[in-house]
Amino acid sequence: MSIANLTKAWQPMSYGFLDASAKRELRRKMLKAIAVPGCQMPYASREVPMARGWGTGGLQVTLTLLKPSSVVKVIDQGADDSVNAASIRSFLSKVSGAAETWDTLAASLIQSRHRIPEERLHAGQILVLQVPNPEPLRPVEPNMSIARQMHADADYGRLWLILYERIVRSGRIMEGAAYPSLVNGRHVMTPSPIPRWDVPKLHMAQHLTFLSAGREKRLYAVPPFTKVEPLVFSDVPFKVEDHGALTCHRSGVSGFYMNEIPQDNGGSAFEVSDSHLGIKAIRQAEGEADRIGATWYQNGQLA
Amino acid sequence: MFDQAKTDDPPLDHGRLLDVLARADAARLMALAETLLSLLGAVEVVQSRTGLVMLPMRDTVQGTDFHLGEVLVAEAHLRATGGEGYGMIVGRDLERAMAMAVVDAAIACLGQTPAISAFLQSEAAAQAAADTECLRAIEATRVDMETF
Amino acid sequence: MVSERTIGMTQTLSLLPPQLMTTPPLLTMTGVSRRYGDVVALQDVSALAYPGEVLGIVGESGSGKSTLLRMMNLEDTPDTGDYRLALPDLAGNLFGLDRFARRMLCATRIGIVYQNPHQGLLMQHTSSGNVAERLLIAGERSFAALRARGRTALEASEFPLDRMDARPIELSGGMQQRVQLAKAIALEPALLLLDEPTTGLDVSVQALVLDTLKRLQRDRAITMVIVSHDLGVIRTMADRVMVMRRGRVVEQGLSDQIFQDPQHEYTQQLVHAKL
Amino acid sequence: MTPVLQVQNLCKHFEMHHLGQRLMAFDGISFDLQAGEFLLLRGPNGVGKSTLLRTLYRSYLPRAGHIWYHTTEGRIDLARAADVDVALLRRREIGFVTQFLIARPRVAAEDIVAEPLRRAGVAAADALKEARRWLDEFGVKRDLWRAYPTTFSGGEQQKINLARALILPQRLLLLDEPTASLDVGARAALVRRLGDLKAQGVAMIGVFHHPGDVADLIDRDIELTTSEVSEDVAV
Amino acid sequence: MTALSQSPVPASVPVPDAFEARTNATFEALMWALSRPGTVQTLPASGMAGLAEALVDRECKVFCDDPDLSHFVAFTGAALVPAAAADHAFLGLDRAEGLKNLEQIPVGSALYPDDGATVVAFARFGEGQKLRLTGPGIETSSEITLGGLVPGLWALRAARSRYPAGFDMFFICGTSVIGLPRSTLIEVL
Amino acid sequence: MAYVATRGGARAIDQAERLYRAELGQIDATRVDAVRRALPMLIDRVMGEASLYEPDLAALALAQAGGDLYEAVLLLRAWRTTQPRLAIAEPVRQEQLFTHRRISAAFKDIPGGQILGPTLDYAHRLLATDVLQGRPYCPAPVTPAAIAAPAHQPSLAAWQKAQGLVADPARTEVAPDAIPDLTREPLLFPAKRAHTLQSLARADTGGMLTLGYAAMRGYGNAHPTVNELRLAEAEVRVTHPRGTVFSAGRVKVSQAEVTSKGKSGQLSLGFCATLGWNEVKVISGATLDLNAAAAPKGSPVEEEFFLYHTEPVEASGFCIHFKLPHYVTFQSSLDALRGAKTAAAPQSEQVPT
Repeated sequence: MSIANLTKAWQPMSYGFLDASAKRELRRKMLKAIAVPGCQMPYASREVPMARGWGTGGLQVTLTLLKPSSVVKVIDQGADDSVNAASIRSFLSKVSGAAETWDTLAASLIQSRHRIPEERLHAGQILVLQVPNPEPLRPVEPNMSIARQMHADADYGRLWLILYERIVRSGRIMEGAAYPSLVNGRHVMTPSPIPRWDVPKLHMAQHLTFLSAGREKRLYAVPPFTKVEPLVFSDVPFKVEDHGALTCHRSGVSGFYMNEIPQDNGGSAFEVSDSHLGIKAIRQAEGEADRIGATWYQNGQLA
Repeated sequence: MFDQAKTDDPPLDHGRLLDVLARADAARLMALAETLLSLLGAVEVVQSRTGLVMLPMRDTVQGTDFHLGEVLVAEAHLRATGGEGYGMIVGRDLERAMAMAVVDAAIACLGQTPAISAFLQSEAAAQAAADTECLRAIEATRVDMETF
Repeated sequence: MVSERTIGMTQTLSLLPPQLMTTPPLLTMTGVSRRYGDVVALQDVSALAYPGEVLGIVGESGSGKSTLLRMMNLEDTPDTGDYRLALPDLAGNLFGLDRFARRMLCATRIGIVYQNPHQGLLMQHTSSGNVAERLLIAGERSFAALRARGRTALEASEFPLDRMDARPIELSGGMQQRVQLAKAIALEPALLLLDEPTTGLDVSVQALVLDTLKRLQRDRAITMVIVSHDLGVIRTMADRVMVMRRGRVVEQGLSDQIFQDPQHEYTQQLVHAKL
Repeated sequence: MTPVLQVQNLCKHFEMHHLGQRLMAFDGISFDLQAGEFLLLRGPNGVGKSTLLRTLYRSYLPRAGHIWYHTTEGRIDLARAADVDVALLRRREIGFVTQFLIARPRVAAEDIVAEPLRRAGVAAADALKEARRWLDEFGVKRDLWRAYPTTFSGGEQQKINLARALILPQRLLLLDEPTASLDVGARAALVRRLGDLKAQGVAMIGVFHHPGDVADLIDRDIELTTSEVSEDVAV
Repeated sequence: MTALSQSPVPASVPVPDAFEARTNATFEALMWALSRPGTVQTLPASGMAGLAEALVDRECKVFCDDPDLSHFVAFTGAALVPAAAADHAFLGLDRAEGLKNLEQIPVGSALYPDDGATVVAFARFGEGQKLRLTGPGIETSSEITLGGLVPGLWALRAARSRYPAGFDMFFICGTSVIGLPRSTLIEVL
Repeated sequence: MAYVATRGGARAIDQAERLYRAELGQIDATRVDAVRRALPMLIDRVMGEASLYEPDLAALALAQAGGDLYEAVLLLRAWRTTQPRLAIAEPVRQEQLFTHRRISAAFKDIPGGQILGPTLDYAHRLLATDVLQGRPYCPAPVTPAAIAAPAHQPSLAAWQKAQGLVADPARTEVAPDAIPDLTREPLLFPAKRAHTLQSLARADTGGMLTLGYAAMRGYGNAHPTVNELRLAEAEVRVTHPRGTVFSAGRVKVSQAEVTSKGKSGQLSLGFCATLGWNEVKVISGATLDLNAAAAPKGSPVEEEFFLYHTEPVEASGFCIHFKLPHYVTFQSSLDALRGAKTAAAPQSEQVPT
């Protein structure tokens, strides 16, 4: 026996990067977030090996959930091969041994920035959305303490007021992404900066969604089968982006959210934003047995 | 070199001896620990790891305690039949921490044997000497205000 | 119930309880006391307001009249005291309600107009939006209805409709008070609280605002409590008057009696100073 | 037959705190008043005739005594009745007619006159029709009906005031020099209206500078004598 | 996908130790239990200790009415506190005393719903009181039966719930766990 | 052959990282050791901002980031997250500091004396160009004094408090476990003093200098005079399982008080301390602390302003996150914008008014 063999080997990194106490804190807050859907739970938000603003909030939730048998998909702007997505995905597999996938149907855990995949998520899947600014009330109340009190009071009159005045001024609601939505009839949340197109996908969904803001140190959740209702007037219906009739010039699919690519001739071409859906479509067209799952939208309409 | 120390000095109290062990010369500490290990019998390692110690400070203006930041330390904790031993040192040298824990355990089980006592005395003296040397250099930078 | 009325320092005359008035008071406040640190803001204050009645509260600044009004609007809770409104589905001491219930009650059943429009209005939002906010809190979700109901309330407050989408910050003080008033009456409240609603306005504008209030009171029979240090305003508006000093009610009575035959030394001073 | 009003040992004085004085207005006044009876208060200026009227109306608080007023629901002592009861009676059955009008800006003459009817629950159109009838009766020119009385002459204001005060039939009318500054036509209209009301059973107590104007209506009179006593009050 | 050979991250595939694997699996069961109230999820080990090691540490205040478990909880570094101060409470809800403790448990506030405690108790699944559940995580409504619980529990829960304030419950039966978050409306049938 | 996406974000980022790291070349223990020995002041700055004291890891972070300070701080902060917190040490007290340098600008002489310690304050800033011509620069050794300086020095502020020159607020004893910790709880305003001082201890040196300098130049309320500045070593006093408190070793700390004449005829003091030796940071920080009390809302010396904006990881992260693609949200806004344009003409028909 010697000092050397009594001493354990130095473990310069925990499994899944986060140390056990960081994971426990996240677990506690994730449970509270599920218990009060849409309510922002403050958490310590540790530093992770990525700069703040690059998905550090989502990363902490994902790292807490990861295990070797996880199958991880990461998208940024809908694309698996987007630089930030590729970077996060490879980090996740490296620190956890989890498998990587681009296929929405195969993933057990999907971390996303700004999109929800077009294929329907199923029960048992977890969607982790990266959130830059979790506070829907910030445009009407920059002071965080007062905004917190407004959530406690369910005082959303001023949020509605903004929508009212948008219609008064512009003739329609101008909110683009991050459309404020009422969760479980009680808390208004920012559904991360996903386009309006994706907001209905959260309503009474099969899957579990976590939303986490690392820099702002808040996380919240939408459990399965939870009401998520965008704030709209009864006589001014919620409108998603006008992409239902567009066709992807690369894969030929239509009726999904598109990226607009400005062309040299002054016009625009469109490509499907959910890149792997496009890949599946091309493979199908080439006669391969790559199955596209059920999608939330069919022929450009919410099914 | 242990024979240089006077063995009739009173034994150090627990806090003081831990201070000395934590600052002791790594090689000499390890050497002592290796010799003590065989005397301890079966040893269970409870903890051998690095981790963080949050360091607070007291503000001199309002007396508020606040956190300066964290210090990386190496920690070792072991149980022997006759008692437990603990080591924690600033830095990430896990073996040094383990050696400290072994010496601490040996003191718990066997008391301050002459070898241990001699080691502690000589290390304490060496540490004091190092501090004195440092403080003499510092004293050299004192501005003498009463020279005009 | 016999209300003790202190007359001067020398005698007391007991008034009988109501005999003919069979409708219970809309507002009943009893034994309200409130201290802020060492300062006694209210000391054992009681007040009644009957349906359709205008209760005036007069007193110099610091007399506790505005604090009392804030209590009526449930913005503050006294150290002791009981507050009830005779409304359907509303039993018990309102001071016992939690924040949430208070907010809903104030949003839907109580309207308030503050002296300072900044306190009652979102200055950067449209005037119609300010009224709409109140309707939104109460659950109105039709844009068309918000417009229509907002317009009705603004019209009733004699606000020029061609300016309904202007922001209060762009409007005159009198117009701002009309927006506050429209917001306060948008949900047809049972109780309208007015805290120095015309103070700081030009005399002519002041008269117009009071006139609007009078008209509203006549047409809608809203119960009102109006606080003012201005005796003229109270005399014009109130059916009954409470005189406050140093957190206590020193005298109360029918408006004409208080002004023509004030009993308490302090009230006499007030009235003489005015006349 | 039960009288409308029974006044017993009514006493009124004013305490003026800033002077440390008590000013006696009247003491020991007692009288009954029957339905349809017209009582004239007489006495020199300053003797307290108006003060008595105002005390009966409860604009002034009596010092002692009783003012029993008989309603269909029983009798009530106006000297001690709750404020809300007094307010209720003033709305329903006790009127007070003075020569002073508290006009409000931006309210048309006809609306001011119609207001008591509106408050009594009469429909707007009917109230307005009745108001115009009375404006006409008192000789207010038609083109003034929609105008704001704040700018009217004293006489015209007085007509508006009378029309308003008398539009709603009351059970008890207190008349405080209503004929002062009225022109001949209006005075005649007033006397006609008072006569009609008396015939309908309205009890009236009046103070008139020229009692001759209403000589035919007077059933009885009370002479008030000077009882001015000032005493120092310990304050 | 290209290997990022130059990135200064350990090249070997990390493997979780037993503790990491166990706490990860425990949490996953708890997460789904709370996400789908009333469904039975499987824990990697029976008993409450697994929940304690997955959830609590020196940053927590724990109430525990079982001395053995208290000893284990103390080892996690959590402070043992009275029920009224606890953020996690391990309770015996098979006896009246448990109900008294539950009466004290913090429910948080509308301002800080996360101050509402997590309550863990043993129960017997598939027997006893029939409950109808509705709310988030449940598509329409579902029914469960929970036995071995003191009468008055559901009335107390209802009385203390003031959504979003409230407490969240896990019931354990062997290695099975059922979650009842405060968002679930419970009708006692 | 299945269709394979060829756009290759993964390949691009891999190659981009290689390109960056190619410039830095091989990193080995020798280089890390050289960085640690050659750049102690930079190491201290990185440790202070990362709020993690471990010179070897700070040197590694600097070597790996090629000296990019924000990257090095992020590396170290992130690595911190992998380590468990074992304990909270006993609070460091000024009178227990093993003091190397201790000066005051407020008085000519102070109890305990002016000890310059290691400093370049009075050195001529001459480049040792000889070194480039092959002649090594060899610093002359210190000539030690005959007697040793006292290891511990009295507190000037304590003397001032005793003299009634400075307010001496009553302090409440807080257990080390209960000291507010902003790495575990959100920063809310008005901030707890413990949060403010911790935030300053971790803050970006450059950012603090900028805002502190703004206050010194005249955008603050008070002109600072250095009351007492110390460079020292502090013992990390931890607790043995049997309850014995002992020192696990020493770490370098800097501490500054600045002063100006305050209200009610007393001196006001500002305070700042950090891990490592970093004088500019603690003097700037103490100046911000001194000025915060009376700062107007929205001014750079207002607490909320300087604490939010000097957090190095949040600030640098947010700055560089704008390089990330945002085309999905941009598309959504574009859609709303176009919709509004087409709706603008027949507005009243589309929307109930």
